[in-house]
Amino acid sequence: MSILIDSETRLMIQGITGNEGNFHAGQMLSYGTNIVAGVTPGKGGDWVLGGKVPVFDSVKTAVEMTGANATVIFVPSRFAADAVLEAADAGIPLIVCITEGIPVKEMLRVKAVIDRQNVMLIGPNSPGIIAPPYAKVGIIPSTITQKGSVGIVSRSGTLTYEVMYALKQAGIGTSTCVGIGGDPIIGNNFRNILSHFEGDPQTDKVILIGEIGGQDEERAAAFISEHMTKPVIGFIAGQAAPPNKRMGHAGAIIEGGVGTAESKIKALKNAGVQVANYPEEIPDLLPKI
Amino acid sequence: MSILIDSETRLMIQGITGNEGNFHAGQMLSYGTNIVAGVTPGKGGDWVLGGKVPVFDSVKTAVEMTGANATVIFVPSRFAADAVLEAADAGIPLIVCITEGIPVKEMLRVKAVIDRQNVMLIGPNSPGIIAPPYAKVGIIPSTITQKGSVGIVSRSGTLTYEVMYALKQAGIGTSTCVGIGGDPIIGNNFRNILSHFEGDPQTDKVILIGEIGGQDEERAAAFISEHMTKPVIGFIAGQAAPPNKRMGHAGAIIEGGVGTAESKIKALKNAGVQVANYPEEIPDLLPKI
Amino acid sequence: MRLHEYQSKDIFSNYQIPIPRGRLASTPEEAKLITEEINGPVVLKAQVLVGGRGKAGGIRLVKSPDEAEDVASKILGERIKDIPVRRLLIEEAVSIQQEIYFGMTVDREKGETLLIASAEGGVDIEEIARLSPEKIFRVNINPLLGLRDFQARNLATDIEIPRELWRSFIALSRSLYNVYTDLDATLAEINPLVITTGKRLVALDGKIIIDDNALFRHPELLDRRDITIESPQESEARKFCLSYIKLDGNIGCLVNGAGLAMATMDIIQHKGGQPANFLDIGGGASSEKVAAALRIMLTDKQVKTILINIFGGITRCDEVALGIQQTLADFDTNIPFVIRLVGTNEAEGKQILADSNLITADSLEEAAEKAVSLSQELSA
Amino acid sequence: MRLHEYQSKDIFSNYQIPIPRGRLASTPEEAKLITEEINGPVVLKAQVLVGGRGKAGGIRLVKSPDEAEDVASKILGERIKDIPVRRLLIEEAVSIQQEIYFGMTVDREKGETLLIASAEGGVDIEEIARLSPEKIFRVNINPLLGLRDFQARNLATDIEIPRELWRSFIALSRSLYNVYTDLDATLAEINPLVITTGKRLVALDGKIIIDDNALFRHPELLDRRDITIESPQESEARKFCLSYIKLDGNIGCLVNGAGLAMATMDIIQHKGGQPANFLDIGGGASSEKVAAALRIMLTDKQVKTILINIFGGITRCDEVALGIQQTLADFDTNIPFVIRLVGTNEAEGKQILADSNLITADSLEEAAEKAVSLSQELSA
Repeated sequence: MSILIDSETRLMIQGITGNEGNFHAGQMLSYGTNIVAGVTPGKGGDWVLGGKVPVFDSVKTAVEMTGANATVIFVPSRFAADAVLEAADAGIPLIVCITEGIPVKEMLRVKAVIDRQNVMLIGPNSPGIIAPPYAKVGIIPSTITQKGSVGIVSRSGTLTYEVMYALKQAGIGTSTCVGIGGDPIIGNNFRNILSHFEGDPQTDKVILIGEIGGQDEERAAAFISEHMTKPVIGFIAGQAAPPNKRMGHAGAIIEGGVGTAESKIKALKNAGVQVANYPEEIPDLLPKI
Repeated sequence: MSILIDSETRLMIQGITGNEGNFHAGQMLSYGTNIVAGVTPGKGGDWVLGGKVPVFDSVKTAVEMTGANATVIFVPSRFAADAVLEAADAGIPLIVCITEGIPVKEMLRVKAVIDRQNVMLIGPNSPGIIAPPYAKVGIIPSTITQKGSVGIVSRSGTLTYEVMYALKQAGIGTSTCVGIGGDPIIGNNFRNILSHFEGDPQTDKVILIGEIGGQDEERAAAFISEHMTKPVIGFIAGQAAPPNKRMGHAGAIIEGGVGTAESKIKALKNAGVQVANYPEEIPDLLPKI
Repeated sequence: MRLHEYQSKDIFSNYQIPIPRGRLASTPEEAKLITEEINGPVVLKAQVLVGGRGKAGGIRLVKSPDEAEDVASKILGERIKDIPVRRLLIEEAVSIQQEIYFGMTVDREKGETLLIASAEGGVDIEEIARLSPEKIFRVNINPLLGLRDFQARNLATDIEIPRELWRSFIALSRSLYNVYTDLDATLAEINPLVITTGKRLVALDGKIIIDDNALFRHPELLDRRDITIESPQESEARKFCLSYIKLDGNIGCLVNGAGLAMATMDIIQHKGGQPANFLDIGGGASSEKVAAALRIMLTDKQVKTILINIFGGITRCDEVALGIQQTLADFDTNIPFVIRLVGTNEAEGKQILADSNLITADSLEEAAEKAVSLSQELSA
Repeated sequence: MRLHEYQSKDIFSNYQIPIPRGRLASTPEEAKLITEEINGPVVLKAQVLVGGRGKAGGIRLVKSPDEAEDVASKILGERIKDIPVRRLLIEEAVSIQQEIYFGMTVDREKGETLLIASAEGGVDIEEIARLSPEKIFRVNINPLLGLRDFQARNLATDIEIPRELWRSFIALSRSLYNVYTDLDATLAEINPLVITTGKRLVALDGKIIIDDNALFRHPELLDRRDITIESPQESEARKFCLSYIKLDGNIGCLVNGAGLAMATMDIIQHKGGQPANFLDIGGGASSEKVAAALRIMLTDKQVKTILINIFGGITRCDEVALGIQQTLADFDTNIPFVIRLVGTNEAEGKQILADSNLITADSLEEAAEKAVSLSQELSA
């Protein structure tokens, strides 16, 4: 089976009556995702998507009435932190936040709260999750995916699409693709998702798509060498990028030389990970590992 | 053995150079308590109590240098919340806060933090703990105690002394006496301490000394009837007190008729607890349970 | 420390919580003038810190400036539950469509702030809570995170506030929570919070209680403390930081520690007597403080006997004895003192009082029995 | 958004963090005047947002008003690392006993704020951190609880600040933390924080970076944005909310998504070419935005070829195509466009561009190879 989502997922969409939320809700529904509810405060009682999905005023009511067990958030950045907390407070175990532009200070507070609850947050600034052909939660274009046994975890959006497209061209399918989000503070890191893939019978191999900045790829490399039995292919974007505009001396001291493309690639290679030079090289490398 | 403290306890005293801290440190030392360190920021390097106890600038250093595993706090109320957090941050597993007058808002924040750590906080506004003859942590006069098999848990200070004095007059000794503190927000409630007594081989019977306000005695009664095999005697102060100055309607709604002496006595009696009419009745009742 | 309605509303107003237009009047003339300014029906509200003010005639609706002057001249100077009315809040009369209850206080059990709301507010809220608990809605607030908008919105849904007022209700909730935390309150309550016929939310009454332990952070509130209504005994007690509550009995009690003070009152009652007060001298009291406590009791004409119960810990018995000795020297009183001293410096204390004409007791029970029997003899 | 030193110090001063006396000068005459006011040796500091300003001659100690005027006239108008110097901060010279490093930023891994301090501050702090990591002390701050005094005191002990300065250091820590949180900063740094020979703590330099996502909460800071130093390309990019960084190569890149933009640059480099820029048009870009992005690249004289790589998701290929069509109509340019369009409305996009004179590619690899070989031909 896929990880995190499947055909049993009862999905709620926060911000379903907004432009983006509504458009992508339609896409998810066409894909076959089991959308049970939408939430927009003040629009409770409406029905959307051709009368197929009821809208509620609050997550609490939506959960009570529909048994939603996952949510995807499309609300504007000023309200998104509150939306995450509302979902966590209502006991939803999987929260996927697509919204980008949430202030770091807000996310620090949100994370401090939800890390103590039994909640899995993906994102923010994530393209979401797709588990072909069972369910799609987020904005990953469904046309570039097909069912298979390769797990993908990524910090990027379109770069991930590029990789999936290249895989599909080569006839390779995906078990689940998880976009963990491109923001500095995110709910779940590479390691958590890798460990899900490690335990997923459908997944044979894993692709990790990282980029410069932070230390998450380095820590993922340590995790892979200690805990992963399944082969992993890596790709790190940003080798040609100018040195990061560092966060003063403090940023430099925290990173301590870590965070560059070189450092990440080296760490992954040391962990026995094959690292591709560009996205379209991945389908060529995959059969060899 | 006693609960919470014993002769192995390595006690630190925060605020050891203040008047109260210094006086009571001397009392605890005379009692035989193993005092390993004092903390007063800015006085690190001094030695107090006749050169027997070293003073450190921070709890962190004190713990590193002396292996202190319990602390008692005498610092003024404005700094006491910080002192509790400092002790918890340094990993001290038992924190006894004698200080009274800490604002509720501060304590709410402190409690929210330390409840997630592996820390036991007794107080604030507690007379402390005494485990005759092994150790005394706090301000309970040692002259009124003797070793025995009765556990005492109380929200009050001098009222507890009154009970212990009456017991001693009657030749009855104490395993451990724990003052949980008289403030609205305290680290540990009756239930936690009762459960320690239930598991303590030295303790045969338990005395619970409560007072009007809050619901902790009612919840303790429920705990006793569900979990306690050892007999318990109760005393509730405040039967003749004027009705509590309630916290507006909100306070009345929260308490919902609970919180009066009548309610507490009834709850305890329903749980099979003998309830004394006045402190000096307790030694008479004790042999009968 | 409990704030007056007008003080609470001043604060509400600073936090953008809507209140009726109005001002404070100390004289009938002012009441008339304010009513002229408001230019419409007004409500006169006695500013006394007691419950049940409305039912006791302390709230009156009037239609004209002359009527306001007339009614004000009657209420001002009267007493409501023994408290003299010195000030009236004169406010425009608001046309009410619905009365909501909305308050927040400390949830001791959970260690959090609790918001409470009900669609049926007003003076009978406690009755509603008792008879129809399902009409009361609660939200717990993580003290580290504070109130979040979704929580206020959930509450608005629960108590069925019309959608067009959600935004106002959320803003008002945020404001009240800010009042609560900024001022170190242990209670902040709006009852009733009304929806006017013009579809506005207005705080018709307000109650704020400040945590006494946090008052040092709010000197501006200390300045506002209403001391005009205190009795001489209360004022003296406050000056010496004594915890004192006057009661109806005739046995004055002086004790160290609140729990022990209550237990002492309990045993007096158990033995058939009536305590005249609750009085806790706290820990480590000086002889001056003890003397002040005795002065307070000796000036209470109902007191026939005084019971002193001291269990010395931080408090030293000799210091207490000195305070008693001083009082006996200053006052030429016939009131008998029953004294029981135990604990720190007990011997020294007893030595100091050896020559005084006092009744001593070894146990609390004995002390209580003696005090009760003396009080009964003297009242007979 | 990074603030200038003088802006950071203004804020420090509002938060009671001690800074040297001083003011901003835009002309040599002002520099002279300010030096006269200060009446002693002063330091002239060029206000440019680049590192290594001191080593590049942007910080000068002078002894007299005349010297200040003279030096100011030399520095003003010069360029430091290609940034023109338009303003000088003139400050009293402080007599330094010790230079400390003190800063705070986001700890991404722990999801907390991290305070960092070292007894050896100054320009070489990164070198110290690398060679002697034991000299760097760190404290993590729970974002819900905030900085507590004991944490600042522990840091003071760690970096061996003299006891008599602990109180000042704790107050300063609290202030800097408040600056950090109140302003939604992702960095607040004082380097060096000096202990003067007179035993005072003074912030000699200050650096604050504001979270761009939180700028909407700080309109007062947006007003202060320093746009005088932007290139026309940067200014255009900011206007259209394009994420653009100029580089030294000759292949302009227009891509949707930061990760894909970087991957596109990487493959150009991997195939032997050099990207002229990083440019992310973001998600769902309009044709106007695409046209603006192309304008920016076409006005960069180093650009010899443009590679457009679009993977349509939220972004629609037909909208991008319209932007390209418009640009081609507006500009009479010889620069070849290599285009690769995949995803949402790919067919419609290709249709729009069917008649244009463009080089198309099906894969990213093919696009990169074509762009690189064109750029090499054109540079040859």
